[in-house]
Amino acid sequence: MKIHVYAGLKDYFEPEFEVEGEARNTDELKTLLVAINGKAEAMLSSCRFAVEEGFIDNAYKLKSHDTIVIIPPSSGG
Amino acid sequence: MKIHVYAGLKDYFEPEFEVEGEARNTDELKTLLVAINGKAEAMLSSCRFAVEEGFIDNAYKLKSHDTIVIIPPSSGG
Amino acid sequence: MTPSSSFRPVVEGREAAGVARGLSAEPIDMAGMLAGAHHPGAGAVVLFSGEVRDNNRGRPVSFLEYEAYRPLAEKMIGEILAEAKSRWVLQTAVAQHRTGIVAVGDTAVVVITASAHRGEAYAANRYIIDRIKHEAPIWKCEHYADGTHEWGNNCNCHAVTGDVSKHIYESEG
Amino acid sequence: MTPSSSFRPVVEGREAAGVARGLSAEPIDMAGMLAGAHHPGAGAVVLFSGEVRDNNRGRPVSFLEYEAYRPLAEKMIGEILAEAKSRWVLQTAVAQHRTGIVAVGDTAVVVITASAHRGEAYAANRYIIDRIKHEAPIWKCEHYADGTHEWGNNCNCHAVTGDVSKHIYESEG
Repeated sequence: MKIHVYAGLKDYFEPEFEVEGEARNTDELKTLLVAINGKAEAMLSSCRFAVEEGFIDNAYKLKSHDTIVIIPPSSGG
Repeated sequence: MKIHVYAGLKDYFEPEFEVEGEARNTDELKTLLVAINGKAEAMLSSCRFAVEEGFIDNAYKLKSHDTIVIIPPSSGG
Repeated sequence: MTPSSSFRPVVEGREAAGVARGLSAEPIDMAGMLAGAHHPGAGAVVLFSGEVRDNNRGRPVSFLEYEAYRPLAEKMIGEILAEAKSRWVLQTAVAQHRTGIVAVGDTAVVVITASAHRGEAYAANRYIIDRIKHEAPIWKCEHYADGTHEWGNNCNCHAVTGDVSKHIYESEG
Repeated sequence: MTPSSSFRPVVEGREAAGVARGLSAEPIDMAGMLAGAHHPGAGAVVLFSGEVRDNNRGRPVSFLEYEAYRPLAEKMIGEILAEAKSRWVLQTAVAQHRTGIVAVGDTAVVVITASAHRGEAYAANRYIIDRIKHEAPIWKCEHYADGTHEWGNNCNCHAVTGDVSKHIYESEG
């Protein structure tokens, strides 16, 4: 499964990388990512996930060929 | 006493003219002006009065050398 | 000082443009005003442009004509800008209102505000244009496509407030 | 379609400027956008420019860098503009957000709205910028005068709402 991260998440992960291991939904993916870098846990809890141009939630069934985009909070204020 | 009028009041009076007769305050001036052109009465009731750069109210004592500016409601909206 | 020299409406002379003081007999240089509004401490710039519409309540309009009682209009625009600066922390607060003939689609009045954050810049901008439109002695004459003209479409707040000096501002409603 | 070609952030290529679709890797032509916003049926044009401040909570800033997840950011900006047009009668609703390096005093984002009356133009403008800032996947990195940099200063609504998709808009408060 390919992962793309942006902004502050690049302090914890490569911008683009592959995760090995089983992740059926975004909660399980978060667990895999925290296993890679535990310091990202707080930030990951405020992130949304997207596949292509659409947000996904935990009900979305991740597919092995998906590219998952992890989206931190926007620039805000 | 010199009078200057603007905008819609120019449909009833010359832009600049002199009034003869006694007017100690703006209420008395309105009465004089309605005597000149009774059709202006409704519009005059919504106007403010100024001398030079300041608004005046009915408490202001008109002087014979004053130039009174009559100010219809602003462009609004 | 004679009334005929001191009380002429601004439309009568080019020398009366008074750009720096809030009234302009010439087209407003909106891009220039906007370029001048940047400030390193301002994160938000808001510009309002009041433009001439091609109709008034469905009647086709050819152009508008604005007249001002210049000394008082300039004084009041200055006071309104100063009041806005006292209510909000603004790096910029400027306004220009046209006098004379303004074509359909052209700008009759511009207000620019700049502040650290956008809430203040929007609120101050709205405050300034509302007060200028309701209070400054500036009037518009609609010139219609059929050749007639009409002064008016004016502030009518006094019909509700019972006082020609008391206004109702939609933004405070 | 490989991820490496489809998911590159817009900052990486000039071809990705996407001006017509809400993101621009090049300086925003604010005067040009404003000139294009006139409409004979619009009496009110409101422009918002979000500009780079020289400090962030007192720390001197050298410049900002904006990154976007382009396909979703462009789609969301388009949807936000469409939603504004469904809520208010607008002759114009356009927005452009910069990506890449933006200098102090330069424009990071522009929103222009035009409507018959000013109430709608202000409200729609504020709605659009609030939603873009809180919701569109665009991030800023503050580059400080001391050489350090920091991603962040981000929307923190989820700390209050408990939901990363639920935001609090000051303008609705």
